[in-house]
Amino acid sequence: MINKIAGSMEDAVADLHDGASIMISGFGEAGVPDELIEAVVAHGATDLTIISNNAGTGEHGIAALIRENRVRKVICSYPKMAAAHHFNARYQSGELELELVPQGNLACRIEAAGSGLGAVYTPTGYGTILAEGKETREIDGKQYVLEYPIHADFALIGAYAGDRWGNVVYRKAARNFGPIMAMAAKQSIVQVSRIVELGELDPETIVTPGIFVGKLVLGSPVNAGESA
Amino acid sequence: MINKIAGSMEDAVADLHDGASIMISGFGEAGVPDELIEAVVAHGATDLTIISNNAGTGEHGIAALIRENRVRKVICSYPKMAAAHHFNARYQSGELELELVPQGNLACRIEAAGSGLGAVYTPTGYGTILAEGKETREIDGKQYVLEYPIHADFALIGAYAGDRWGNVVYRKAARNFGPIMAMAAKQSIVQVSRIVELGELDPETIVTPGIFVGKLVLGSPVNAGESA
Amino acid sequence: MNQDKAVQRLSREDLARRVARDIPDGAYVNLGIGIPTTVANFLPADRETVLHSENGILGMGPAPAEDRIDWDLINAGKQPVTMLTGGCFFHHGDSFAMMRGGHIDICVLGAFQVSVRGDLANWHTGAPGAIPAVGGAMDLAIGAKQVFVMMDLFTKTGESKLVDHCTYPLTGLGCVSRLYTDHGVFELGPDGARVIELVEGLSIADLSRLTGLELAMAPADSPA
Amino acid sequence: MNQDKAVQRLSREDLARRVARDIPDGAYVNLGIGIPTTVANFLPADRETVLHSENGILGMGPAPAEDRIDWDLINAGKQPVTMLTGGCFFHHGDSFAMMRGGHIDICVLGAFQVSVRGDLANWHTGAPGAIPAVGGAMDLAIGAKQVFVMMDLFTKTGESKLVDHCTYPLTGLGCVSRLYTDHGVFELGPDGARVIELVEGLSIADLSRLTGLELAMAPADSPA
Repeated sequence: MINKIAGSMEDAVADLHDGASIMISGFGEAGVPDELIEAVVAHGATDLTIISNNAGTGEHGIAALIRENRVRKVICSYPKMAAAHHFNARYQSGELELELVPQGNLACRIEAAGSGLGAVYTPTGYGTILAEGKETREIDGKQYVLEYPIHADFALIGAYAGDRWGNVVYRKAARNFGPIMAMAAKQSIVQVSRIVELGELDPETIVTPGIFVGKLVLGSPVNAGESA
Repeated sequence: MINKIAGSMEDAVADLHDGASIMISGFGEAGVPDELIEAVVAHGATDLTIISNNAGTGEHGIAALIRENRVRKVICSYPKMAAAHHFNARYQSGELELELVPQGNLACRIEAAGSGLGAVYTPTGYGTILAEGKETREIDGKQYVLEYPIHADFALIGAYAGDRWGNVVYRKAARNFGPIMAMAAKQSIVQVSRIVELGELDPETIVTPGIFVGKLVLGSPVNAGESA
Repeated sequence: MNQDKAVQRLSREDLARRVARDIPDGAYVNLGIGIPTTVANFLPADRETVLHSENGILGMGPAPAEDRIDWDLINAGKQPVTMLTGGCFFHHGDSFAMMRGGHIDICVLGAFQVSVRGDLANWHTGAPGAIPAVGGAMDLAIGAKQVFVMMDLFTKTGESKLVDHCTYPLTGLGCVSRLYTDHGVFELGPDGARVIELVEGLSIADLSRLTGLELAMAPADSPA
Repeated sequence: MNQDKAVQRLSREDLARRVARDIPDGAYVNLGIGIPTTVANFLPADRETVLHSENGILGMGPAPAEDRIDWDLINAGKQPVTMLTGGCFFHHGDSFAMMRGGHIDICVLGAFQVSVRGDLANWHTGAPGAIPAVGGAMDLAIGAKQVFVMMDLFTKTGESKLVDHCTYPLTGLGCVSRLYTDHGVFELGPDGARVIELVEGLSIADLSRLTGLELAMAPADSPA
């Protein structure tokens, strides 16, 4: 029998290891798997590479991982946030490596990993300092930069509901990077606000099929004023 | 006001022109936009390039276009079908050009077109006669073939329901190539079994957002014994 | 650079109104973070404009009432928004496919500098020690069918932000098709900048002198 | 090649049963068109196996009753199927991402020829005048974590289909990890073929002679 449901946040992140690369979904507060990240802090794994759109703010989430000096490298599009003091301090002291990637290239490199492509030619970034040193090619009169897939050992994903096969649906703009990160990591761990019976999710509307999910764990209710 | 709904099949294909490249969704009978293809036959456009998984069977659909000598070239993965006599005759006489593409490469080349990538490295086909003459590259110890996007002037798509903004949902395995072809064509024309009021489709479960759809037209009821 | 009192510079609001006028009915539009976002306030009610937000929304509506805020429904600037009837959600891969694949009709962006050939610099001042952060800027710059930039034509210290060559780090090459400023509207392209509109009280000679660029009006049949 | 009456060749059904035994609980599996499809009939009821169909289905179930046929719910061989509780639909892009991206645990295919190093030929005889048709064969061959081939070991005219080098056009290079035949089961890899199981009445010497290959049994600790 397939049962991907972990009994606790601790169980959900039990396979983490030092040196792991970890994708973390979320854009703004939407879709950030807060409790899974807290569990990573508690787990103690260090020397991590974090792949996420942002690099954390305040004292929570990725910022807490950086504060605790668990992060070796961040691959992201937008680390500059109000209250990103932990990122700023470690980055400016040279303790933290940053690979800055345009957001759409971050998305398509994650997609390339998930779909087994070896590399893609993308137009984004051509002629800018973010493409410096990268291979380029003119195709049909347009200039492209060769970009390689971003794989990860783990993906931590915030979603809305899921079942024991690992099928998952999201809520509004909290979907963001979740579905594509789930495809690109060796083990995807999904925090949901509701666990439902198998068959309760409509087969037509499942967004992340269970094949892309390793573990599923019940987290806090939806991040919203309005009800779902 | 946005209203993508065409009044008739004839109106839906009115922009077709000689020499056009046309994607046609469907796998087996599922998702084949039969009435739109009939409208193309009636329209009279010729010298067409057809991009589809199959190349038609019997006297209908793509087979009818080939029979009427409207097709210059077929890009597909599987032209060999029972009753593909029209394809077979024109192919063997040399009147019809065939570009045979592995099904997954067909999918990812269509996706590359829809998502604005210049080319992709795919592992599929490496070392086979279908990759002969193509550029290859070893990436991370694995061999890949460079494949270019497949764009089209038009896509003809069979779907289940849609609204005046062009938002579309599909039914079961009739989804197949529809969503990715809708993204890769200059004008996507979608035949649906139901036209619904704007707002009737759940924003969480729309599969093809209206941005990818040029025209929508009411076709026949669902292709099923079982009710939807 | 408004020492000349006769020059009727556009206010921020009028500039947003001017940009909104050029957005046709049924257009799919991405409004960049900051000033471009205000264009939404001036889209005519008789047109249906579908706003794209790169975090996975089409059909984005205005800010909600305080008691209807939903932090799962935010725009690219992380501000709460609403959803119009007919809108939908999708993931980041599909969202940037819309952008990169040329499906968005118009993208409106702010800028530090724009070159006469349409190069854009709007993501990084290049100041030493600054935390670099690009977000979706480079994708927005090169993906849409048309890229509009709206900005003040001059910096606070009077330097022209429309330049021959950008000195700030580039966001995209030759990507801006039209520039809307408080002093006038420009068409940009491989052949350089041409002026489409000038605000009242400003001559093309003045504008050339103030910007240090050789500017000419676009021919009357230019698509304005 | 069953002149030798003592050789207890596996029937088609027993071969499908044998393959099914090696599919673990919870595996995501693609069963190729034709004979491999029959493996589904022998998957133990106490295991949950999730069948993938490349036309956009996970959780594919058996054929429906006549009066429940739905032509929008078919497998890759275009035969009507059903859907298990927990299954879902997706488009061709995602479906082949599952395959190409290494998300499918096991793919079971038929073959014209398989080489001792795991090269696969199963899409085209190369006969002049034949209509070439590849479908998903090349994607299935190279995408899954493990590729099993099931076939008769010999052609009707007695030639071994396990060969040193394929003479038919290739589907994929070095992609088959295990070969299930009516005469025995083989492990394939860069170092060549090793025999895991032989049917009763067949010696490794017989098998080497019949195939024309130098074959050896896998060491006992081999993962069988």
